[in-house]
Amino acid sequence: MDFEDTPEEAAYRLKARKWLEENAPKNIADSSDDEIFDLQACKAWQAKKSDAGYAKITWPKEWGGGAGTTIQSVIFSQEEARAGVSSLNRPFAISLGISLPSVLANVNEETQLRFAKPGARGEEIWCQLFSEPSGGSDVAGIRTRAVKDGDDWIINGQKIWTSGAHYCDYGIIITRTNPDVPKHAGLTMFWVSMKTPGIEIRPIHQMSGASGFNEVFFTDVRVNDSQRVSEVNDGWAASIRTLMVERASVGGGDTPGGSSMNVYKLAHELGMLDDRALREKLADWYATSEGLRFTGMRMLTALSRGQIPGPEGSITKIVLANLEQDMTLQALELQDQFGLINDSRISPLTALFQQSVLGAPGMRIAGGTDEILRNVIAERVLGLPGDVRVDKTLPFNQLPKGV
Amino acid sequence: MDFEDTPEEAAYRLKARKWLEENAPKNIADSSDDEIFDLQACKAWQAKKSDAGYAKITWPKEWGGGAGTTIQSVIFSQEEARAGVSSLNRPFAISLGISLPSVLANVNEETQLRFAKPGARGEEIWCQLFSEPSGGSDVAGIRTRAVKDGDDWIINGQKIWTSGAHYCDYGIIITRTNPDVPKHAGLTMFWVSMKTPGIEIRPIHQMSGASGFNEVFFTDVRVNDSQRVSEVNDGWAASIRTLMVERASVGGGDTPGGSSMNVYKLAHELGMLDDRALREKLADWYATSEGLRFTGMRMLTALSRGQIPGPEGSITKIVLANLEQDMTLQALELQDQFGLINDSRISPLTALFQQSVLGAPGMRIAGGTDEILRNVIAERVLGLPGDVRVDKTLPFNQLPKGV
Amino acid sequence: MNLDFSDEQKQLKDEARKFLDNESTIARVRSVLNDEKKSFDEELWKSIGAQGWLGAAIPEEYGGLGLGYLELCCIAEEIGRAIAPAPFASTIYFFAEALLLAGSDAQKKKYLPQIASGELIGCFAASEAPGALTAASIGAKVEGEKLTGEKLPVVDGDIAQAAIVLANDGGKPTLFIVDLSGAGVLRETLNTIDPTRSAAKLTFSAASAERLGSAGEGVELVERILDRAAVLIAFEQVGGADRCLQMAREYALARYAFGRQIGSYQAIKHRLADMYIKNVLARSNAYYGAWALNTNAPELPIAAAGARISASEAYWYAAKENIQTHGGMGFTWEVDCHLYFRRSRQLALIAGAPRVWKDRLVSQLERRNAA
Amino acid sequence: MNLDFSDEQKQLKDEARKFLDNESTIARVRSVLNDEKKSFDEELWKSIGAQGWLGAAIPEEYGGLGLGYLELCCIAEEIGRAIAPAPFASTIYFFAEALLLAGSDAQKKKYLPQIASGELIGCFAASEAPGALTAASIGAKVEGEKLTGEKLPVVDGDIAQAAIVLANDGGKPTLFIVDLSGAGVLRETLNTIDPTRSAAKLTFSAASAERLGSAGEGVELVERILDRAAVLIAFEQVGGADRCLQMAREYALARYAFGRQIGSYQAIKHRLADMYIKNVLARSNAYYGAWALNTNAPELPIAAAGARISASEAYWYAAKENIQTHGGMGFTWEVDCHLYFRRSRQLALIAGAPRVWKDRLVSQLERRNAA
Repeated sequence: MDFEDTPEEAAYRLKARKWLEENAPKNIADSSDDEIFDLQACKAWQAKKSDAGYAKITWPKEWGGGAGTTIQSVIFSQEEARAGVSSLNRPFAISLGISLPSVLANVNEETQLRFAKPGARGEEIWCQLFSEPSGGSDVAGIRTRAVKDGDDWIINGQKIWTSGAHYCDYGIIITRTNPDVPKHAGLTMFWVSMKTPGIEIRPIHQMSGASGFNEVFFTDVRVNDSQRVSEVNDGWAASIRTLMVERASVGGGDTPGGSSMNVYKLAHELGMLDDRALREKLADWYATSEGLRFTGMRMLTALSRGQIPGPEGSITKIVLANLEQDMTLQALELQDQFGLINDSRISPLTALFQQSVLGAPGMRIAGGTDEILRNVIAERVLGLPGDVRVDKTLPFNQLPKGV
Repeated sequence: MDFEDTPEEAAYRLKARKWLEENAPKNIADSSDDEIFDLQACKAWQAKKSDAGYAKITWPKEWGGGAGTTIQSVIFSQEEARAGVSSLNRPFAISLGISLPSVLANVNEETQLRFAKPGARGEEIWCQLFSEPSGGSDVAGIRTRAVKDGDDWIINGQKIWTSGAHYCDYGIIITRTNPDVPKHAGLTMFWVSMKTPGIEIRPIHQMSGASGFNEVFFTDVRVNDSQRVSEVNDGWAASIRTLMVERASVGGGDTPGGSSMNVYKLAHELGMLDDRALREKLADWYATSEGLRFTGMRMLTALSRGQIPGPEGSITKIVLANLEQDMTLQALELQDQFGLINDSRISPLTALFQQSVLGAPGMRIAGGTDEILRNVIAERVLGLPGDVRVDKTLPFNQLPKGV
Repeated sequence: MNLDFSDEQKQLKDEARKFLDNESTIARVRSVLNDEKKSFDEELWKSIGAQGWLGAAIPEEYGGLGLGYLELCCIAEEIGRAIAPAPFASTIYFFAEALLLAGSDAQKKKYLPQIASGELIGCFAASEAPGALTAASIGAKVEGEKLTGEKLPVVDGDIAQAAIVLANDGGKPTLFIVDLSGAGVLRETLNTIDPTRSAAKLTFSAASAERLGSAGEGVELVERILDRAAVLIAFEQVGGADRCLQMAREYALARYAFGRQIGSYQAIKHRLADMYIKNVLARSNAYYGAWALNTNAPELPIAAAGARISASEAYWYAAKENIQTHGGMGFTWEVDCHLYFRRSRQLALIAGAPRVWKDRLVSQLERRNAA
Repeated sequence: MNLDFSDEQKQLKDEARKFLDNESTIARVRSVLNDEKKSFDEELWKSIGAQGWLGAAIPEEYGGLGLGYLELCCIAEEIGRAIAPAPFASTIYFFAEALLLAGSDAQKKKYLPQIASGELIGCFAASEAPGALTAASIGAKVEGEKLTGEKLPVVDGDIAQAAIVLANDGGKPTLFIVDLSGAGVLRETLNTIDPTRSAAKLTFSAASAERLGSAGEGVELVERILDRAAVLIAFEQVGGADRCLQMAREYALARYAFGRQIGSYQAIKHRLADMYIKNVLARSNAYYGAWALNTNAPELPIAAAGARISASEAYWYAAKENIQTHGGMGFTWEVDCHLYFRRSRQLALIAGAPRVWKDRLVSQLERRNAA
């Protein structure tokens, strides 16, 4: 056991580091807010990376990728973080992590060649149009309709929780094309230009003040049958692959103790590190954060050995979100009445945790709720039986519906 | 708001206290172990109470009761505790709290008169023969069969978790009389003498060392149709009433802080009360214990006002059991390596908590598991829908079965 | 045994609930949330005053109704359930209670009738920094009846006409009444976690200050005021936590996933059962606090701590799990869950964090056991 | 990145598991549980010795296999999974480690080969009372190479031939090796929470004692031994916790209630998911501990604390919720759940309670941050 690169990895890292030193933009404004970035600067950097084989490293060269391995992709990310340019990747995270891979996995070579390279270069950005207000965790409960009209399909309905819809060029959408069969059987997937007439985008205001998610309304939006990504009424299998990508993560912070050390610093500043009640909690948080970090390293170890990582990564998001909620609660309490103040001029430390305490509830929900993630671990990892399902056999339009 | 008796209650209390001072046995050996008592002394005291109207106070005089109210019954219990004779009630707790009331609620007047008075006087003790190994939380999953044979029924099967079976005279048993219909529809209830040939009792050894529960085996046990307590195949409704009695409780300790004060005393003795980590936990435990105590008082208030107590008492057991598990864990930890030692000569304080740490897992299960109690609160108190049931329509003998 | 409210008190509570359902609507709460310049709902405050609630526990001789604290607890629960955007706690639980505890007859006669009539909003300015209040930690001081120093956060400090201020008088912590409309008072509204309840930083530069109680009695009085306020705030918390459970329950019944009401899944129903459990414990502890407050029992410090610890835990759990039960909509601005989440934090912090109260509770147990 | 065991190490682990499946059967564990006079399974101990495991991390020059600590971690995990009723931890993690850390060459030559060959059972006797070890808290003392005092609880103290004892030497805490078969040693077996692992009270009256390490170095050496033992015990805990999850899973699949496998209910499946989560965190922390132990890294104290905290939490949760998943049968003597529950407490307490380790961890963070 060690934490070293293999000789090949070390050579790759050295090359990447050197390239970054020579090419990476300096003095990127460092915002902790995922929604803040300079889109043009990001696009310029993405194109430059693509030319050098550092954009979407695991893709083939003809797709604008690097023809590399997953571990190389991880190494390059680490080096980007070291060079302080990670935030330039923000607009492409979903596009290149989820949406475009889903499209490319399901279309013919011609369409692949049309979309892959502009996507890898950041010239075209893709969003994901899956969730709906009535669906939530029940992702297959799609009500957005697509109705055939000659060579076209007419889409009507509403999507929600679409990140970055306002700056995206294309989207991958799942629609209901047959409501008379059980719900998983009547879905079809399309790609759609976000400039198509009839698409309206409205940002969602979150309790934390953030508004990176959007509602996207479709009113008589016309797409050609050539934009179909799945077979007619067979979109569910394709979308499942996408969800698996979304819910997995190789995670945990990169620094020892992760964000538990922010609470440590707060307590240090308040002169409260002697408080044994806090010390016990800090130790628990630290050990949990480290457990996630080392779990991530175990996943990387598998990649480095050319193996497929085990299912352990499935614990990351649920642990992180609940840890965050617990820590920020306590961080406010540590400051007593001052914990109220959400004003960085008066109490910079508090304002930091104030934001997190308002953000944590969303973390426990977005990208798979605690409950769904526990189901996934129990069913897919531990092999326990699924819940009794009443929605697998009834036609979709006969299922009971609520709000 | 106050904690005082009404004038009527005060008068009753005074009378009871006086009677106890004059009549209660002195110097009862005080064991904290529910299984330890002197049966003959208990029976003698019970008979004496019955003569004076203090046994089963809410029952009519002709049943050996006191023709009194529930609140009078509570007051007398408090006074018995004050007089140090509560432990003499131990052998009758289930007999008079659950089993016999279930019988009496379902039989004709003649049978009532036959059994009520000897039961109230403690001359005859009743046990409850409901649970089965394959049933568990699914109480209706009864496999013990009763088959009609002329005027008799022949019972074969196994019951479990029967408290006090070895000293009980009678039992109330639920059996399956029709396996070809859905499971709630084929049950019948009988009373049975524990001396009937074919009944064998084996104590269950628990992890805590206790053995108050028993397995009871029935091999061709013959009961007369006159011993039938319910209509044929209609025993479920009667047993539901019994379970409701069992799962409700007016509880919480009688002293401020309940058993959280045991941990307080331990910490005091160890000189660890300054530990803020412990202080925070102690405060939580104390507040929780007090919350239960005051919840009990709110139930008593309703009784005192002649009202039916609300559903709040349903929280008592689940809270107590989990509190106990948490507290005893921490109490062992407080003693570091000494927490290992289960030897009252060397470490009397530890040995106390050692016993509790081994007993707490059973508390979370016996008399309704945490999970069943949460179901009950969610469904009966909050009115949430039940789970999807696959066992309500299929004939019992077609249901899938496991271990 | 009589640990419950009387029928009359329950009726008062029902009426308060109906009144606030109409007057403290979510639209009103949001009008304060969304308007940075609005610190409270003035119309609501006036209508609360018109109900006579402000004088519920103020004796008749000082212009109140003289009903008592049990009635005030009933109103507090409904204020909490309605997350009313009004300076009720600051004015009644803190300002009025300070006067009732330590005021001279003249002081009571001057201020209490103004409070009862709704003319005067009061606030309580003890905090300057996180941590315990001691002579050494208090920077504010009074010399020659002139107050100098900073106080923050002061709940409702930006809208109150008068404040109770803790300051050193010749090095001894002492309470003072300060007219905030007088000279030498600078107010600055603070952003807080709950914009529906305002808070301010107050800076005093030789502001006129009138002593309340004896010199050197300040810290002890603050503790006694906090004990009393903690019980009343616990009722607000119980009301809010109850409302969260009700919201979660309604949503769990109305929302379907995988063809079933989400309330039929154990993950949801067991969580709601846990909410119920915590709410029952909190309510029972609050009732004991109400008794102790109403009878001024020696048990009040323990009862207040138990009520505050239990109610803070219940409201936190109910507020965060109400969001979780609502799923994606739960963390949006447009759905109301976050209003209760914010208020749960505000109420848990304004009278000292639960961690501080846990320590206080054990200290009280030590005192009791030593006695 | 290479935070995992090698293929060879994994193979060793598989073999160890198979071996213990056959040799450390539940029947054997129960034979120790049910026989008050039996402190360990001697036959099992001999067969473990015959495998060479006792010398896994003992250098070849002292009669060991000299494989290393990663191999020992693999074996420890399987010992834990099998809840083996044998003095493996006392002899290897404590006694042998103390010698390797502080022993003279002569001492190593004398004792280590006996350990590796299975001839010698060792134990570790530092504790006398709850609380921190300091010169003032240690009652045992050595004068003229003669030890007097009491030690308890000493795991395996009733069956060991030799003990490492912490005692004051001229007022300075120092470690000593004591031959327990010599004069002046009284042993008394103690009842403990886990009868499958024995413990004793040792009373020394002028027993011969041989100094281990320098005088005054005792407390520091104990800390270093505990760091090393904590990592190895964490692997035992991870193995035990994994076994509990496996048992709960099997029962959840086999048991039906209301016509369905109980594993199809969210109350059960989400609990098992939580077990899995804690077990993964514990395993990952243990791996980091293994690396630090194996490389003798400066991070060892932090890594050991993290591993112990995480593994203790995981095993506690898995052991108690395994019982809960088994329902009524879970808390009977005849079903095996309680064996793991007992062992989870034994392992969490023998090297100092998690609460002590939490403090140690934060102290280490303070040290690191100050540097």
